[in-house]
Amino acid sequence: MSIAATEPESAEPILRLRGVGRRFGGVLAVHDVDLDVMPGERRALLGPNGAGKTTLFNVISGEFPPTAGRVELFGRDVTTMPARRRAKLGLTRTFQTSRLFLGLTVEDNLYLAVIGVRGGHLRPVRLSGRDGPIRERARDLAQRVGLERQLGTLVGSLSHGEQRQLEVGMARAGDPKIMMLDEPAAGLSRGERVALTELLLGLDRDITLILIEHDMDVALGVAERVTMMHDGRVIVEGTPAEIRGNQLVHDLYLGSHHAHA
Amino acid sequence: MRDGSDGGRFRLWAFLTVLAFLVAGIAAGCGGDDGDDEGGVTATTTGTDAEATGEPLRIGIFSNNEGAFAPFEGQTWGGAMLPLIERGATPASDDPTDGVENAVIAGRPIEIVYGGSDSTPDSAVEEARRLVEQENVEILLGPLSGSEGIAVANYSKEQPGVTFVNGISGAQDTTLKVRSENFFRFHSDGTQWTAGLGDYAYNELGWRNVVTIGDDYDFPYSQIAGFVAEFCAIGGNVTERLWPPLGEEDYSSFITQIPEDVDGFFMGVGGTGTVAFVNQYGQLRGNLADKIMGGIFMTDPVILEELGDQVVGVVTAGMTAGDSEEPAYLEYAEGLGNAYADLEGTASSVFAYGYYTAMEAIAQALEEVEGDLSDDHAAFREALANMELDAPLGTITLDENRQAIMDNFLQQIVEDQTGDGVPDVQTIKTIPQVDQTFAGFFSPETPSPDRTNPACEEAEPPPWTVQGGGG
Amino acid sequence: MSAVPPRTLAVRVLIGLVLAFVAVYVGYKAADDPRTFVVVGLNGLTLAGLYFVVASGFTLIFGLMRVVNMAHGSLYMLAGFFALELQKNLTGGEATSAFGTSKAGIGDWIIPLVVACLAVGLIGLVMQQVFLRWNQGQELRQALITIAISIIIADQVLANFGGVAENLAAPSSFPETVSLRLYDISYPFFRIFVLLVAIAVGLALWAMIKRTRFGMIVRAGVDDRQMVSALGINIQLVFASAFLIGAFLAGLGGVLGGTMISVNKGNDTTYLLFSLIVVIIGGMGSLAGAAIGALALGLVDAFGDVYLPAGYTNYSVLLIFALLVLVLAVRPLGLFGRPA
Amino acid sequence: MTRSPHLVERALWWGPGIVVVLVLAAAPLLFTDFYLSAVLTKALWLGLAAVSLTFLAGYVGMVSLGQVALYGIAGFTMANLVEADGGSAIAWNPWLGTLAGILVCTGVGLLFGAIASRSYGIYFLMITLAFGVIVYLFFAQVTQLSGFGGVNNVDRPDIVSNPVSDPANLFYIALGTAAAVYVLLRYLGRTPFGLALQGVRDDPSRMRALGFNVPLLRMLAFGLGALVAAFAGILSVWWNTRISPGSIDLPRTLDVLIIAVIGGLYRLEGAWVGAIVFTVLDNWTRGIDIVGGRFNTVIGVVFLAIVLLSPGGLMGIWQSITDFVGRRFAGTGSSPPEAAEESAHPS
Repeated sequence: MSIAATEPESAEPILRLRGVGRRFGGVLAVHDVDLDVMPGERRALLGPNGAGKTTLFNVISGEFPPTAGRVELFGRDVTTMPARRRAKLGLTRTFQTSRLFLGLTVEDNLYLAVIGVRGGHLRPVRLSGRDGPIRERARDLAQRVGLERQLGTLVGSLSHGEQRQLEVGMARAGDPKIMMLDEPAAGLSRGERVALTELLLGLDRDITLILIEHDMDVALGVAERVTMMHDGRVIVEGTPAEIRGNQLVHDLYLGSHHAHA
Repeated sequence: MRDGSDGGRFRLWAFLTVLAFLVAGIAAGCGGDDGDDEGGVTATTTGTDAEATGEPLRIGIFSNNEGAFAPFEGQTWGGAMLPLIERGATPASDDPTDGVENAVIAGRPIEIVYGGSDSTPDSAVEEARRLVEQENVEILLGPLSGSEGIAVANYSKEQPGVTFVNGISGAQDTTLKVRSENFFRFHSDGTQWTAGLGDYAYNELGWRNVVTIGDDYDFPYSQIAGFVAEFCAIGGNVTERLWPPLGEEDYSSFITQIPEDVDGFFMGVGGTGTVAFVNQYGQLRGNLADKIMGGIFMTDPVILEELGDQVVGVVTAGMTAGDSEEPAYLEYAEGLGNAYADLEGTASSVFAYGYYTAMEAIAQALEEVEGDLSDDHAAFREALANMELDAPLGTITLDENRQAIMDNFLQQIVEDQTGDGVPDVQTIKTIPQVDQTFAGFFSPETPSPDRTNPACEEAEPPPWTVQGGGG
Repeated sequence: MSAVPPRTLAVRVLIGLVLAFVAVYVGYKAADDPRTFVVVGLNGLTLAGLYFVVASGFTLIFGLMRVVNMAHGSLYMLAGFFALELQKNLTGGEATSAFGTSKAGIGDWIIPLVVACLAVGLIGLVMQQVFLRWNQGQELRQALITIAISIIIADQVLANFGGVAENLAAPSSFPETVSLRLYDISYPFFRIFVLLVAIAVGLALWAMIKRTRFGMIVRAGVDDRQMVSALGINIQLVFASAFLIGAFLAGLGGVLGGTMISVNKGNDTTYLLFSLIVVIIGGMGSLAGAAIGALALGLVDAFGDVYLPAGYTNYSVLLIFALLVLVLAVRPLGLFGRPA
Repeated sequence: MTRSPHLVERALWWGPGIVVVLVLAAAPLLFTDFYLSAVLTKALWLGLAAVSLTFLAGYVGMVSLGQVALYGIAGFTMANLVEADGGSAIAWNPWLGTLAGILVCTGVGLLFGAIASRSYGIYFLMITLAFGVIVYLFFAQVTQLSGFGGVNNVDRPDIVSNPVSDPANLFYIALGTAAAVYVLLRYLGRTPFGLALQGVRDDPSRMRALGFNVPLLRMLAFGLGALVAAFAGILSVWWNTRISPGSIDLPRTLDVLIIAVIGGLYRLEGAWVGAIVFTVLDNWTRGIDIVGGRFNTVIGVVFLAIVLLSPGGLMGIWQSITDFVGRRFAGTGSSPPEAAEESAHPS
């Protein structure tokens, strides 16, 4: 499972994009994006709606391939590698709206998340010897995200906040090296956001974190570096402080953000 | 989309309704098992007739109430009811499928049990099973279409206690190959219906090279087999056999394939495609009357009305002759029209005539045994097998496979003379007493008619051909 | 541009080879008997025209609303029977469809056409308003609802319209055939007429989709459904109109097909299947896809009946299956399909 | 404190189940031969065909209209390989023919699944419908395998006996097969494979992101559905003693869909509930002049009503009743909503 052997040295970026573009029909959703993320880094992607953040996420996670450019993970070219194989390499992600298995229980959701990386997907029999440790791990994950009392509850009947917690729990199931969160705080109450921020800050430093976030408090509170996108391009990259001070960002995003608030 | 409480209550009601349906259905199912006196649509046990003293006799009748042939259900039922009406029964309504009241044969009241299938063999056997095993009919009359007949004849072997009489299904195998002891067919099959056509094409029209075209299933196979056998036996040559797929409606590409230089072609397209085929041929190739010989459906009264003047001159053959002046036929035709106004003018339809001869044979055999089936139908079947049925269009006898031997009529479609706007049919020759083997050409050992069988080769000419010494 | 994965490349080469083989084979046959080639080609083209008219209504409804109208074929069949009954009433049963004997005036064909199309359009509209509108977004449920409706319609047609398969009579003022300069062919005029109507329908739909506000919304619907939902209350009117037009086109197809081929009880399933195949090949919701799909289906159908080796022409239906598999293997969403 | 409503709910849920099992076990004693064969045995194999659809719809979110075509492939394969009238003239041992039929059907299911499993939702529905109709046309056209008249008098293993004169054997075989399939599918739902399928049902792209091979899972699921359908196909041929293209035409395809939907697309039991309702209604309405006179209109209206009122079918309604009664007994109405079946709709 260890990726360390293929990592030349920690100075090399764990994720590298070069000239990445993605076209849908006549629309260029992402255009000529270069991005380097270092191991252990906390990176936030910012930008107004339609800036191409989620499309970029989808390209990185392998949901669909880019129409231009090149994606490297852990130093390997993964441009055309399918999503499930990237997941096995140690890349995990969440989705903008909760993408959970609503017809299954909390425990089964976590169970699936665990075997997703470990394999054995096609085993049509139950073996207590092999399922036991996986179930144990699932319950452990539930506890870590505060859902230990809802193990048997169907996910469809969880509250929104609990579903976001479960998202994070599932994202952590496979001991990922990179974790990509798409607006984890969307729709959460103030209290839930604080809890989420703490949960993210408490994550192991071995995990590289990339998040899309509209909520400035969460984004700038968690991230060490911020990449700002607009109209499918990267326009600014810097520390949270630099971003706060950047006039362009202010005009494009923060201004409107505050106008809304 | 969760329902509110109103929706919940609504659902509850819906459920209770369906539940009530179900309980009633199961009750009916169980009830139908043990009661001989239940389930018939047209109970006739009121016994107003003084002669009706015996136990009621249950006769099941089924035709097609779904599928491609469903439009002909009324004709089949009208034909089947007529022998009962001639014996004093009265129609229950102007819809033949409602059956008759006060039907009595040989002193026994008759109960008619309604059934219907959809032209697939599976549905025919399921319906036959229901009528025999649940409704306990003693005699079963049906089915309508070719593949159904083979399946029901096979099933009849499982039910030696019941006598089966075919409705109008015309596949050759039903009697020639299956040969079930208790399955009788009182009309000629699709092959017999073509007797005389090959002779006429070769000797009268001088055709030598002919193409056949027919829908790709067993009834057209049987028809074209008869034409090929006769035409080739006396020296003709069938250069190509075209088989548009079952259910094809656009025949244009097949018409395009008929070479322009053949002498003519035989059309065995089924009942549902005839009108479309003829019209499309007209558009692509112009007048067809001098190029075509038609199968049984071209002279069907309903179809002929649609085809109109463009088919005047076409020669066809079949087991009915709409222009017959025989008193027996006129009486039959008038009786049908009197009983059911909708069936006026359809007496020459094979659907009406086939079911009519079947029921008439049943009635005469029952009269001969005085309604007594208590010997496991032995005497009744003996009577059927040896019957010389004096039918409206000539005598019908059965061969050793219980298959009808009867006259066939070579006919030409001529211009309207009766003034109803529909072309008329003129019989140009009667081929007497055609049997299923075509004078020995077909036998239980010859391959079943299909796309390539029988092969086109010279052989002993059938007796009714010029070469065979006939007319 | 990213590189083409080798597997896809192999599939493309394979398909290229298959197409090349088909082209050479058909070319060889065409050189052998060019007259037959032209007639069969026209048969295929005119058939494709009919398929396009029917399938364009189907794909329009799907593109905007994601409703798979499984009763589309039933609407086609209903229109045929409505027009037939009306024509019989208008002409007092005089207008036999028979070749050379049509006594139908131009009105005896046009009036049934218009009435039947409107009636069927209305039925489609009622269907949408009564059953489908409340289940927007539940695609599967909507499909099931339309299946139930198609079962009921089929049974009621069987119960209420007796008789054998018939044709509608074309107006007697239409010529029966037209002479082509090529190879001295005289070809049925009405089939050419259907092709012209199909082209006109295609152009009209294209203009509507490109030029009108209605068309803009339809286009938006094909690309992004959420955007359509966000457009406000007017959208219900747009949905209703689309359903009306879609059903109307099914009806138009039914009357054209009823005149060109026949009005038949099996029409509902046949034309539902053809519509499905056309849009699966062409891509759901795409007008151009419907045109390409209809062409492919019509030509394969016509040429398969004639050009397969002797003894195998009965298997031409399997060619359609092969075509379907081929397209799906390369483009799961059809030639012009876009992800929903 | 909420134990009593649970008990009541369980009793309502399991009580009828136990009654059904007892009645079925003793069915040959309780019903006439005809009813046993034409209604119950038919319902058992039709239920198997429907459960292959219910399994795909409920566990994997694939609503397939190709199940009848698949059981036709199994039936035709077997009918052609054993002694019979019509079809190819091979006369294998009936068991061997049966095995071959099941294998061929599963193989075709896997192959077709490989193509169709890349499509979702209504696309999948349409593609399977096209597949179904084309399989029908194939058997209608390739007369070497069937001909329009089909294959008659298909040879059966001795154990099946004669389904007309001695229907009890086939009834128990069908019952045993149905029970085994039901138990195995229920069990499968809790295995890694079954859970993965349910994950695919709820969110395929999330499953990809978690590292699952979604097309492979869907293809295997379709193959498994084909296997279950193959049992139905074999049983239907034994029951009919014949098979013809008409056995797998579009009306039959819709029958199986109707059965699955009436019973409840998202519960396995629903397949047989729908099948028994269907066969009883069918048998009952035949020969009776019901209002309007037409079975298909009646069944179409019932189908429409179920789709509009209760997407969970009769099983969904039963669930609502047990919930309702359970809440009444609890006296509060505070019990949590049963979200399983509602939220499982893959729409």
